[in-house]
Amino acid sequence: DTVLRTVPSSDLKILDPIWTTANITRNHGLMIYDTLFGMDEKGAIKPQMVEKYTASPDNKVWTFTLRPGLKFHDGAPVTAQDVIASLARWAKRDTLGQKMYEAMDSITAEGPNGFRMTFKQPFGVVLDALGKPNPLVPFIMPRRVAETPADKQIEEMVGSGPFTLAKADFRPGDRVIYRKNAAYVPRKDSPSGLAGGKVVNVDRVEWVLLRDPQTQVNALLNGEVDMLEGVPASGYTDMRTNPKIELVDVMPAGPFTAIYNHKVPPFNNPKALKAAMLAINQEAMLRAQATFRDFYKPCASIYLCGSMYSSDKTGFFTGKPQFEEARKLLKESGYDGKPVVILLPGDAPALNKMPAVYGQLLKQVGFNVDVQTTDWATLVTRRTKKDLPENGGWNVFITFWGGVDASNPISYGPLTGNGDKGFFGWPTDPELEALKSRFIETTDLAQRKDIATQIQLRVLEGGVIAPLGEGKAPTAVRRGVVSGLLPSPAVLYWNVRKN
Amino acid sequence: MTSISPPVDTTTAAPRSHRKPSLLSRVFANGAVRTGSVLLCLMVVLAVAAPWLYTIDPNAMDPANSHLSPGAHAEFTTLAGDSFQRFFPMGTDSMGRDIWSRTAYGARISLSVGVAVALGSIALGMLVGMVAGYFRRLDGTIMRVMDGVMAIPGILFAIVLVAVWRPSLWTVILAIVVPETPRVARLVRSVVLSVREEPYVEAAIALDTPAWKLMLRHILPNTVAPLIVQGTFVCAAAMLAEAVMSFLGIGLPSDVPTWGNIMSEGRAYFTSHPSTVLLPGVFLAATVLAVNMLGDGLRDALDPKFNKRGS
Amino acid sequence: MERTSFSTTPPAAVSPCLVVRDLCIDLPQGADRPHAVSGVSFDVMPGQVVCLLGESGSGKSVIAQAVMGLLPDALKPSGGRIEVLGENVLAADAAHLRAWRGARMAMVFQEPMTALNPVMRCGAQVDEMLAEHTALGAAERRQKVLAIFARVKLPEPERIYDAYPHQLSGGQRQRIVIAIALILRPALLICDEPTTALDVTTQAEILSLIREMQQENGTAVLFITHDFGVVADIADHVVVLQLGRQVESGPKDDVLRRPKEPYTRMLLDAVPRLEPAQRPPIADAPPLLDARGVTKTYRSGSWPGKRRTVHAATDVSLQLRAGETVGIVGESGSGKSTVARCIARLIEPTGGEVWVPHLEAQHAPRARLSAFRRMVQVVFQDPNRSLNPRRTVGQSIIEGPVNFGLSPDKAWKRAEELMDLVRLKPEVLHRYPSEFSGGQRQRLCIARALACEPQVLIADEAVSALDVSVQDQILKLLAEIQQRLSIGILFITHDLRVASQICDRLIVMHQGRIVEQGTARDVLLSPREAYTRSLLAAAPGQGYAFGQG
Amino acid sequence: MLNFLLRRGLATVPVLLIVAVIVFLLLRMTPGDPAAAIAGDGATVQDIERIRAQLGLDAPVVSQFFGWLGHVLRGDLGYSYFYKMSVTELIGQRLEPTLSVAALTVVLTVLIAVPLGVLAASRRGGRLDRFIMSASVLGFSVPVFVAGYLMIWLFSMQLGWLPSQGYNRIGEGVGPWLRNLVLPCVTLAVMYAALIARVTRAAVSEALTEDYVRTARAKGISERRMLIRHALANAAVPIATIIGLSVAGLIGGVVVTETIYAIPGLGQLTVDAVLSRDYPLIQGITLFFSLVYVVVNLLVDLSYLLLDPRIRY
Ligand SMILES: Nc1ncnc2c1ncn2[C@@H]1O[C@H](COP(=O)(O)OP(=O)(O)OP(=O)(O)O)[C@@H](O)[C@H]1O
Ligand SMILES: Nc1ncnc2c1ncn2[C@@H]1O[C@H](COP(=O)(O)OP(=O)(O)OP(=O)(O)O)[C@@H](O)[C@H]1O
Ligand SMILES: [Mg+2]
Ligand SMILES: [Mg+2]
Ligand code: NI
Repeated sequence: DTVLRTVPSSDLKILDPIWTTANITRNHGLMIYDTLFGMDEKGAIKPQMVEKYTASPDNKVWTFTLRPGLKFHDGAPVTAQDVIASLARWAKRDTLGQKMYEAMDSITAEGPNGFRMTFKQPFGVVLDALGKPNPLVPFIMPRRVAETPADKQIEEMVGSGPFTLAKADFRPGDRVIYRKNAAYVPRKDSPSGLAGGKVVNVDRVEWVLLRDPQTQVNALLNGEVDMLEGVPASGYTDMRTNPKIELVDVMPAGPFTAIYNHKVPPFNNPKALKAAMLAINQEAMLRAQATFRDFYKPCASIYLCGSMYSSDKTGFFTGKPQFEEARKLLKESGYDGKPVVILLPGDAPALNKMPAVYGQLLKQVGFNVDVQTTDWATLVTRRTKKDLPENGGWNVFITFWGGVDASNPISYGPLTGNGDKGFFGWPTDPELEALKSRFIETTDLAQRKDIATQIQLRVLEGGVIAPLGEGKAPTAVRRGVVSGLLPSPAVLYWNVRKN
Repeated sequence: MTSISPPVDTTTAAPRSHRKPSLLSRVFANGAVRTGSVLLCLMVVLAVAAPWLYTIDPNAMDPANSHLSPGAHAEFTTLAGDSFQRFFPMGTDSMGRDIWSRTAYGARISLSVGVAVALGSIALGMLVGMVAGYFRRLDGTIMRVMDGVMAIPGILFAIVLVAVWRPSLWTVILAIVVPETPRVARLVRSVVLSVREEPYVEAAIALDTPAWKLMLRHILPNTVAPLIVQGTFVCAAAMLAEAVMSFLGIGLPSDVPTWGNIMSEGRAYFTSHPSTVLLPGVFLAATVLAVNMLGDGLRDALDPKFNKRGS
Repeated sequence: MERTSFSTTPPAAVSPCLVVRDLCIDLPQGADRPHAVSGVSFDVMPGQVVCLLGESGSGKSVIAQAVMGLLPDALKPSGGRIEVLGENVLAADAAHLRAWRGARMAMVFQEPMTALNPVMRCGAQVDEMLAEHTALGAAERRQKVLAIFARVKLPEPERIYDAYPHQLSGGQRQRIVIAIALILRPALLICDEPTTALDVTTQAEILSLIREMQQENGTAVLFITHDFGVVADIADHVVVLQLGRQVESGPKDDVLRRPKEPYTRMLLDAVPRLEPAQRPPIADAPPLLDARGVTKTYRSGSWPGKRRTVHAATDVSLQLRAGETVGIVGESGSGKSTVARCIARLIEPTGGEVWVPHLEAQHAPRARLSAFRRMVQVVFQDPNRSLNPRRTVGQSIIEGPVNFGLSPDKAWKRAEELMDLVRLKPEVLHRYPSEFSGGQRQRLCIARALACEPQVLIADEAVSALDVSVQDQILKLLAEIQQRLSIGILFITHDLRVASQICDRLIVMHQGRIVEQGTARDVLLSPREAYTRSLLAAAPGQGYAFGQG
Repeated sequence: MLNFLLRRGLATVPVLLIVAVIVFLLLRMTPGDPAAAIAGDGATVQDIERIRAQLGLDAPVVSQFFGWLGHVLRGDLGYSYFYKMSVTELIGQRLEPTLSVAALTVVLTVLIAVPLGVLAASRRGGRLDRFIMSASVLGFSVPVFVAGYLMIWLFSMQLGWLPSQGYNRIGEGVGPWLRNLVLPCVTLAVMYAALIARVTRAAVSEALTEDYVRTARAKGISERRMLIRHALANAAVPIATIIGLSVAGLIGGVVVTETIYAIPGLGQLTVDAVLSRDYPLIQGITLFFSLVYVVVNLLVDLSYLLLDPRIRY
């Protein structure tokens, strides 16, 4: 038996991939479930469970045929009914899915292997929805499982994916053991990202949870585990020089962003907000958080630098400190000296340094700063509160966003201008929302790019988010032992070999 | 037989009790006490004189100069843009802060945490223990509650309290005080129960001494010696507990330098930069050691059991 | 009655079993005197009992320990010689000493309650001696142990072999200790106050047992006691010590009847007589205090533990008049202290009441307890623990008067006057209890009680812990105070000699009940109850006329 | 005896109830709610509200408490919010590692600490005593994570003798089980041995001042026998007490060691549960810990029966 032992980025707690947006649950879904479509290395959506599909010229009618011979882990064949039930459940939760189902007229089975979607209005992003790599991914489950109400967690772990998970193999907080699904028939084409043939080359994949970064490094160096999904910045020195270790660039980088609360002083005042953004020193903040140059890259664009829509037109925002200007603006804003509360998630090693540095920077500008350490669970609750900071609210928090999502204005969660309905911080900017609508409607790439740049300028001008630069964690494997990792938004375990 | 004044009599007192050396000199005769207090004094000096001991602002950072080794010279540029040459006796941490300055200022916090927890848990435990020991009717109830508190793992308390209020010095102190209190309460209660049976307490009752005076004058002073000893142990334990809380990410925010903080900051770099953990660790261990030695020594010196004559 | 069946002058051919010559043992730096003992010389012949006599702290135990080679580290022998069977103990190494201990010389200690290992069975504790010093097999050893148990008159040796010490009475435990000491038939037996903690009746039995065993084996005995009665009963030879120096030594009758030294004479004079003293009759006034049917049942153990009840006092009635001294005697655990506490209202009796005629009418019920406290004061047994060690004696003494409303200044004045009464200097009020001797502390306790100007004084074993000479002073002091202030005294003691000297009336208690009461003369000279008679019969040194040659 | 057990059993009820109330209240005072944590990073306020309602967190605290208590009385500790597993099952999964660590540590500790404590007591004030005591003070002056890292660095990374992390179930063989336990247990033993050695020393030196030891000396028995059969036997009660406390502590409070050595024990489960606000799990674990505490105390009390014949219940 070849057993691949790998350290996941966090603890897998919830097994229902429709129930939570947690990345780790998505990764779990990718192990045991299959998807209709998959996104390849280049970002193109390719069929996966689907053998062939057609779209009417007006994009109103879509038909799909499943590959023959698809089987769930319990041996039952995958039918159109299973697909319809799974998509229905997914669409209740996923935003894009909701949009799709709103536009949809019907979805019907055509024989055991085919199904058809008809839309009330043209809907161009069907494939983007069905081949979505990021949570929530439309995984295909057996009908009986998919009929679980969307607000209840599923109980049964039966999919049709390349790995299986037995109940006893799920030991939360310790390890999760996936076994090769011998009955899985991969596509014939070569693998690329989430698309192509998912050929499993190991008998077992064990996700071994190691919380302590030092422990992770030790375990890998000692050969007790075969790979780390993400190398902690702290272990980089040890890894880079060690001949036994190979660092592979698998996952794309993602941006760090500062989110301001537009509801309460001082950041309900545009001048104070601008002052705060001018205090940002991306280099210093990134360096403190990620330590090594290879792990981070300053980037003033709100989109991932180098991605399709990124642009260097960033207006006043440069990512470098402009203290003079900031001080002036702060004075003009009539800031009353009340402490600015920055939330720092003490138990999240990937995010726990930036807020401290940002606090120091804001002090330079003249803000009175209160960096409050909380645990992550408190932070995610607290950020939903619109109260004044002294009543349990907040002013600033810093978050990290997946690179794929952050590459276009629609999937980038925090880019909202619809006030209370929008992302935490609740900025109000109808213009921004209008631009976003135009972006969806437009199909011309050049125009889209232009709109994206306009969005970027609006976002920066209005302080919807402040880009703090990007960071990433390479994956580390034992050199000569593990090979075949596929670049993708998530670490994938098919195609991986262990000698 | 007629006179009632035999020779030894109306002389001044104390013809026999070999003049006991004063308590203080007795205590200081103990080697552990001496070593402990000297070491502790050094730490107190470090804490008080931190600003004058070649330190810079413990929060001043230059991420470009992160992880300098101990003894490095570097050009340090603060976030404000000022730059200066500096020698870093203990190197810098992952955010480019001077570890020596943080350690020196950290002494203030760590020592305060230790002392405050010791005082707090003793004050609280004393109150509870006295009430339980003296008012027998409340005893059962109070001690059951104390049992309950003891039965809850301290770490749970710590996390929950820190989450309820945010991590500040006072929360951290309270989070360590609460689990320590029942132990102190038990100690005090047992002393009260045994002292209550002392003839001099009975005599005081016979003299119609009111309850509060009885407590204050006759019972309370007896708890002092064991409590001092207990206090030193609590103090030492508190400094370690603070470090562990920092380790779990629920300690004081990192802009409040404490030894625990500094070490947990550096722990992820233990193999590559062990000094970031070990150097502050030496300070912590030395202080805890000093306090423990003081406690041990005091116990030996204050315990009447070992001062009584051998036979 | 003398027991001198044994020859006091052994034949010269027999060499002494123990020789002590010019023994000098240093005290550590800072002690009140340089030597624990100095210049002590005596011999103990086989079959002879030599008594070491002296006040507390005079060095008796130190000598015993030195002979056993068990001196604490703080004490260093600096001169002289100790020879046991011709070998020098002071020069011997640890291995030799260990081999000699138990086999050649053995020791019986004062406290039978604590001298035995509480977690080891009695049989095993004796067996240890055989296992360590002989090569006998297990069965043989057991036989021997059972035999010695029978010899020391332990009932049911088989049962006791498997019993733990706490399952035995004090007397039985002391028999076990004696069995341990004698099972290897050592040449020398050292007894350090072996009976002080025991009842008179048990004491008498143990003393005769020691005597018997000694005669049987021809053992040499070094016997330490401060009780002159015991000396009179058991000694052949007496050595008198004072502050570590040997004052006088010689055959018992020479020393006890015709002492040469004034110190010895002073001690002898202080020994109370067993015959009741003549006391002036008490006026037939209404009682100050009238206890009626006082009953006390202790309930100990709280839920969820097991409850136990002890009937410590049952239906005890007594009266006390002004100027009168009523004694309560009885063996340990008979309920004397319980009665005292009930009467002083330090504990609430379970039944009965304490009637104080003139308080009932005067005060509102709430103020009554306070008035009662003022009227009734207690002096406790243990002078060392009766004063708060952390307060100056002055503070302790004025506490009562201040509680009763006197200003601290006035209270202090009164305390100074009282110092005169108890024959201490007023300056001592500023000192701490640790700076006083036991006798002085007891006087301070009396002063504290008197400071409240009580009409009733309850003295619970107030002199039991003291040396005869000091005891004598305190008793005289009490008598004098009673005469001056005409207070009623309830005097609790287990010592019949003391009781006979100061009591007008005597109450004998046994197992929580009064078995007999009457005037001291009646009870002591013509006891009606069998229990009283056995108590009297057991008193040591009866009929020995101390200091009257 | 049976009677005693019965009464002790009853006496635990109030303790457990107090614990339940304290923890319940503490949790409900805590900001951060499980719904937000469950919903994940990209969730909206509406999502969170929906999950809250589903978990019944919008009901009044009192009714939540009695609802939960009712279930507990029926032996049902409820389901974890996150794992979709029953709390009992989750605790069950973690029990073996935790008990293994606790058991091995205690055995190790007692084997080291008691002899050292006795030795120190017998040389009280001497050089050996001072050395042992200083070493033991040092033992608990070092934060446990530092000790752990040093141990791993030396024995695992440099010498390669032992694995640096992980846990093998005992079902996979005693050898592998033991290999993984050695380092964590030694790390913990350093601290607990220090504690127990000190208590042993204090108890034995106190016993050495007792009269029965003097009697034993006068018997001329060997030093060893005196120390063990007389002094140590009488010091057993406080030593048993501290061992009991250590066991309770080892079962509930070795989070740091578990983190460093990646042992899937109860301490980790506790921290995870608290950090994610998994209320039923936290409540279940606390109740379990209190039960352990009470049972350990009971066992300690029962051990007194063996150690000291004077004690009768
Ligand atoms: N271990 C010791 N350390 C210091 N001094 C001691 C020690 N043991 C005894 N002494 C001192 O030696 C002197 C003699 O003490 P010892 O115990 O022999 O008196 P004793 O005659 O037996 O008195 P008692 O009747 O009270 O037993 C006293 O002054 C005492 O304080
Ligand atoms: N507080 C208490 N709780 C339970 N039992 C007690 C208590 N005090 C005394 N006793 C018991 O009551 C009985 C009488 O005790 P008490 O102290 O009155 O005797 P005593 O005659 O004064 O004895 P001694 O001469 O030893 O002082 C004894 O059996 C004792 O064990
Ligand atoms: Mg003596
Ligand atoms: Mg008594
Ligand atoms: Ni006597």
